[in-house]
Amino acid sequence: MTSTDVQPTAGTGGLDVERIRKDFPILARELPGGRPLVYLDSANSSQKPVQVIDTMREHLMSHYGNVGRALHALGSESTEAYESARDKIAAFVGAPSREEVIFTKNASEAINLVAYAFGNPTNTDERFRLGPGDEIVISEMEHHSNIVPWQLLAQRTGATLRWFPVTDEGRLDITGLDELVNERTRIVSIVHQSNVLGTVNSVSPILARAREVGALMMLDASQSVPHQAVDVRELGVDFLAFTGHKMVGPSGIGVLWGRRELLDAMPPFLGGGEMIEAVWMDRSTYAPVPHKFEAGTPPIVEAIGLGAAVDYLTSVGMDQVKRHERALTAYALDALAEIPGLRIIGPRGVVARGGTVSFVLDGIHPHDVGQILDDVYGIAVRVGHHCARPLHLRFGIPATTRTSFYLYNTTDEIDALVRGLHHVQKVFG
Amino acid sequence: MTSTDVQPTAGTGGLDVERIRKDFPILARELPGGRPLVYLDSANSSQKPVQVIDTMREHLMSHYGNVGRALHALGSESTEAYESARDKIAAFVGAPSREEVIFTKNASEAINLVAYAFGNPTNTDERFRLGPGDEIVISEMEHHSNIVPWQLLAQRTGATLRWFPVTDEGRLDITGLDELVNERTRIVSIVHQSNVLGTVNSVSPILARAREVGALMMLDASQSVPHQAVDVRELGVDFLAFTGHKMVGPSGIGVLWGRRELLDAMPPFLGGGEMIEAVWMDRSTYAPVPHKFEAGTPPIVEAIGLGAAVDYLTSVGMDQVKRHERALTAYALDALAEIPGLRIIGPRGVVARGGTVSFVLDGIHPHDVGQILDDVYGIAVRVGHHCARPLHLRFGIPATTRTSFYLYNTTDEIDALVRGLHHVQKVFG
Amino acid sequence: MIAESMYQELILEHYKRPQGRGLREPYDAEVHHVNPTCGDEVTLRVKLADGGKVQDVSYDGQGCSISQAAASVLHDLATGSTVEESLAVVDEFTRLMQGRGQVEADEDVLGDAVAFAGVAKFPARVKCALLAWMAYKDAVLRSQEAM
Amino acid sequence: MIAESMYQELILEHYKRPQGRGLREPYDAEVHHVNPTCGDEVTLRVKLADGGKVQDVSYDGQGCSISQAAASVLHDLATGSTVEESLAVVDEFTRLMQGRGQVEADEDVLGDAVAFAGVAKFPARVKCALLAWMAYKDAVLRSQEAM
Ligand SMILES: Cc1ncc(COP(=O)(O)O)c(C=O)c1O
Ligand SMILES: Cc1ncc(COP(=O)(O)O)c(C=O)c1O
Repeated sequence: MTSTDVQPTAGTGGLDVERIRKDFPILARELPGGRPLVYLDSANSSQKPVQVIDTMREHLMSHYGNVGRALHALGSESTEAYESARDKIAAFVGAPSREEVIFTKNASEAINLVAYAFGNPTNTDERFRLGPGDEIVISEMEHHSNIVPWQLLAQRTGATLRWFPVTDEGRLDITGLDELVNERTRIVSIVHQSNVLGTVNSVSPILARAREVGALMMLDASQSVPHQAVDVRELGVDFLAFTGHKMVGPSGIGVLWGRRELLDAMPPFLGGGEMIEAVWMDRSTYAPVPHKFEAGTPPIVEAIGLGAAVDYLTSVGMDQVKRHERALTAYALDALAEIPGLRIIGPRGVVARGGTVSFVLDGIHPHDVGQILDDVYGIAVRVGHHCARPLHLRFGIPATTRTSFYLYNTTDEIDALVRGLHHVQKVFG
Repeated sequence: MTSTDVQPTAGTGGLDVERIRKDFPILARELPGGRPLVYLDSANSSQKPVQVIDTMREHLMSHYGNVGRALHALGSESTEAYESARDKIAAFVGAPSREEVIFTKNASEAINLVAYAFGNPTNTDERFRLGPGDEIVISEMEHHSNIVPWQLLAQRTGATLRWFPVTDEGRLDITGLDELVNERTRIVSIVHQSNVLGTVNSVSPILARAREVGALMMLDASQSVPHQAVDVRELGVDFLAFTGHKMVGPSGIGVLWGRRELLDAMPPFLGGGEMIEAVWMDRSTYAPVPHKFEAGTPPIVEAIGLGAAVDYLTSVGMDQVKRHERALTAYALDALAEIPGLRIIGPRGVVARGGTVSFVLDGIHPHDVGQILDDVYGIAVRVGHHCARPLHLRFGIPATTRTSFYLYNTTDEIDALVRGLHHVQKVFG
Repeated sequence: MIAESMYQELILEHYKRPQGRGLREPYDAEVHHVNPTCGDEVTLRVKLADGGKVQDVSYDGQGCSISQAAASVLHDLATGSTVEESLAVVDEFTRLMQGRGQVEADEDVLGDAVAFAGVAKFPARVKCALLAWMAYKDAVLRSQEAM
Repeated sequence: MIAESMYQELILEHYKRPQGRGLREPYDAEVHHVNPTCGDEVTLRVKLADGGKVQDVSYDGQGCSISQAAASVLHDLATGSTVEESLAVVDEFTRLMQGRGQVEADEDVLGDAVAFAGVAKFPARVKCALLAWMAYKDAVLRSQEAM
């Protein structure tokens, strides 16, 4: 099989995958030893279409200047491109206002930004007060980026970290919701779509309870915004974090969306140029959001690239993307179920789950699975705990093999994976 | 004058500027209205050579994968490129160990990272203890990015912020050194080269005093690393911050260098994927540096681009760059001195100063100067307080016009500036 | 030569020969507005008269040609008109300035202030043009409260 | 087919039929090492004998084929040799593993362990290969302290 043999296949919802694949030059690449590339690791990081790559290149070649600070032609062109990327991203997630879109370097920074707003001794807003006796609620299926910032916060402030357990099927167990989220809870931060299980969590029951007790709610949407239409007004949460590199955008750029009144009430996080209104040696006043949270020279070209990524996804259509991935996921779940000794960790059906499927093979360590798949077939999957070690501890396994799909994947690639897994079993059988 | 008329000129130290300019495609650009571009705003952000742009593009086209986490071919290629960029940057600033080079999103994040290490209640290392009675020392010539993080720290912890004044000539006034840096001082953070005055500060007397009293010392090298050979061992300080976009590298990437033993002793800053060793729901252990401070997916392609930038600068030779800029600065200081009503803010000679010259024109507001220069001649300078408002307050002026030079500038461009300033005086005279 | 479209002759005229500059008595309200990012400042006084008229707008300040000329033009337009008319001009001027160069100016309403149309294309300068005008709106409000 | 160079027949053999696996008595020291990033674990015991000899290396653990095979090969090489010899092998093995595939292996010193040369090209797997070997070094040190 060569990569050009990879064809779009019936049953994937009408996306012209062949045309889409042509936009992603890397997919046609041959790996050392003449292996074709079968890229099934988009939950880790997605590939980038030439439209994104060329937008960035073109900006660097002809329009680059620092943003905000410069009056000259290049500065204006860069500022306009950077701020119009903000408009695009605001529209993409249905933000009521463009000022609510804050550029960070990745989703992790976005979550840390919110965590650092709590328990700051200089803060005067009741909603961000945090100390001993107060509680933070996360879940057992979180990515480390939605665990460690809250652990650090709890350690700094003396607050208590609590979490939702996960069921054997890989769903959030909210049977204890009313006890877990209570009058002491200040913030609930939950993943929207799990990067291991594929589970898409239902937000509304948790949000309703958070509202009841006056807690804020944040969603880690790193794995949902790339794969389905997300509308912050519909979701109704207070904060949303996501990351450029998983949504056909560049590295070095992430987004925090937050409600304007909350962002206004939060203390500054990073201090520096561009986030100020006026500075004296002994005190400063701060710029209105989003700039208050964008200290220093931002990832200018990266934000512009993310704007192009959002244009690309919009032109394909997020509903189309979702439908395509759902078809691939159904196909993969069926095909993997037939491999003897293979156990899927996470929901076995396509309801309320995305195109990320993790599994273990009896008696074969995921590292060996991943390496043989890559070495022999050029199949890129991720192996390990996928930055979700507590979730793996929950299932009593050190690691899983994870395959994840995006708009450019095909059922032929899933077939290649299945063939590869059979070979792995032969080698280590 | 068209941009192709801009020739390297004698007296600029033997750099083949004409060849260098060909590497920077944007310099050949025509602005709207047929204006050539005269880019004299590199202290704000530098332009990028095609070598950097193409390295990034090539990586995105053919080698991109997430770093650290992936075993597969693309993941390995990306990790290797990313980590080899770290090697290059370590070598570029003479870091004793590559693990001391931490990638951030910009210089501002690097400074905030160090500031947040102080006064953290979870920290047990004496050197990073900070509270009421303790003092932080900066200077009046700092960029906001080396002021606001320390103000915020002082506010959070109750420590006192103090600063070196600036002389009328735009030099650091260290006559009060022994009183200012004293037993209560925990950290001294000073700019290496001022982004307004051009002043290059002498580090050793301040460092000697800091050592005497047991304080740590940080240098904001955002404006020095791009323009002269910097060696952290020679400097002898504890921390050094700089930023990619000012040194012919991409946006979205900065660097913190720090002494290994200090970095090891510091508490984590941002929590998330990649900065951990092991995570349980209620606690975590952290990866060794540099990863401890690189939470989440880092600016992968940006770091790789910065590696290419460092290669580019090294191939030209930092001593050559410095000599060229010194010649341009001497030429500019002479030429500007002849303009009636023009007052230079900063050293009038080339000793211990870099290629950044700020000035005021009698009775004409810098905004008007900058706009006419740009609109009529395509000359890009920066106007305003250049993120150094306290310094401008010190000189009793709201703003200055700043011209700044880099390896691709020519004396012809300085001539164009002088002609432009004469025209400005005619318009507003 | 894009500048020609921003630095209209009229703006340069008002900058070099500002109308009504200086702080005068009597006044109903005085305000001080600052644009912290560029340091432009204006102190502005308003004196209202009977019949909803604006008797005097006096001001002092420092800043770029745009901010100084805008204050001068404001003085000319507001002094002697009714509060209501003048606030309509402020609104139209604000709309024009914030239109990113996409908004068609209503010359009948704006009068001389239409000369600033070109400024709207330079987001960084819009604040300069608006400084005195926002101060005026603020001062009128306070004057009315004081009455 | 790069894999062939890493998954040597000898490695697969040791993985499928590990030598000396299981924890045995008597022992002078027991250590437990974990590779937190991938969850690989090994518990390892060392029993030293007179004349600087290694009497037994017994172990149990879980992990990938590389980590398991490396423990098995270690058992074969260390048991019955002198402490000094075995530590020399550990050093050479470590040098090879950390050489990013650029280091020439000394087959005379390494014996069967030379089969792991291909692993050095995969930085992510180097820790797997070294896990049991580092545990062994640690256990020997503790045994000597205990004596
Ligand atoms: C002296 C100095 N320090 C710090 C910075 C901040 O760098 P960055 O904007 O990349 O964070 C700059 C430039 O903006 C600077 O000139
Ligand atoms: C669910 C989830 N949250 C957060 C992150 C962190 O994103 P980043 O690495 O871009 O900070 C990731 C991906 O790494 C993720 O999958």
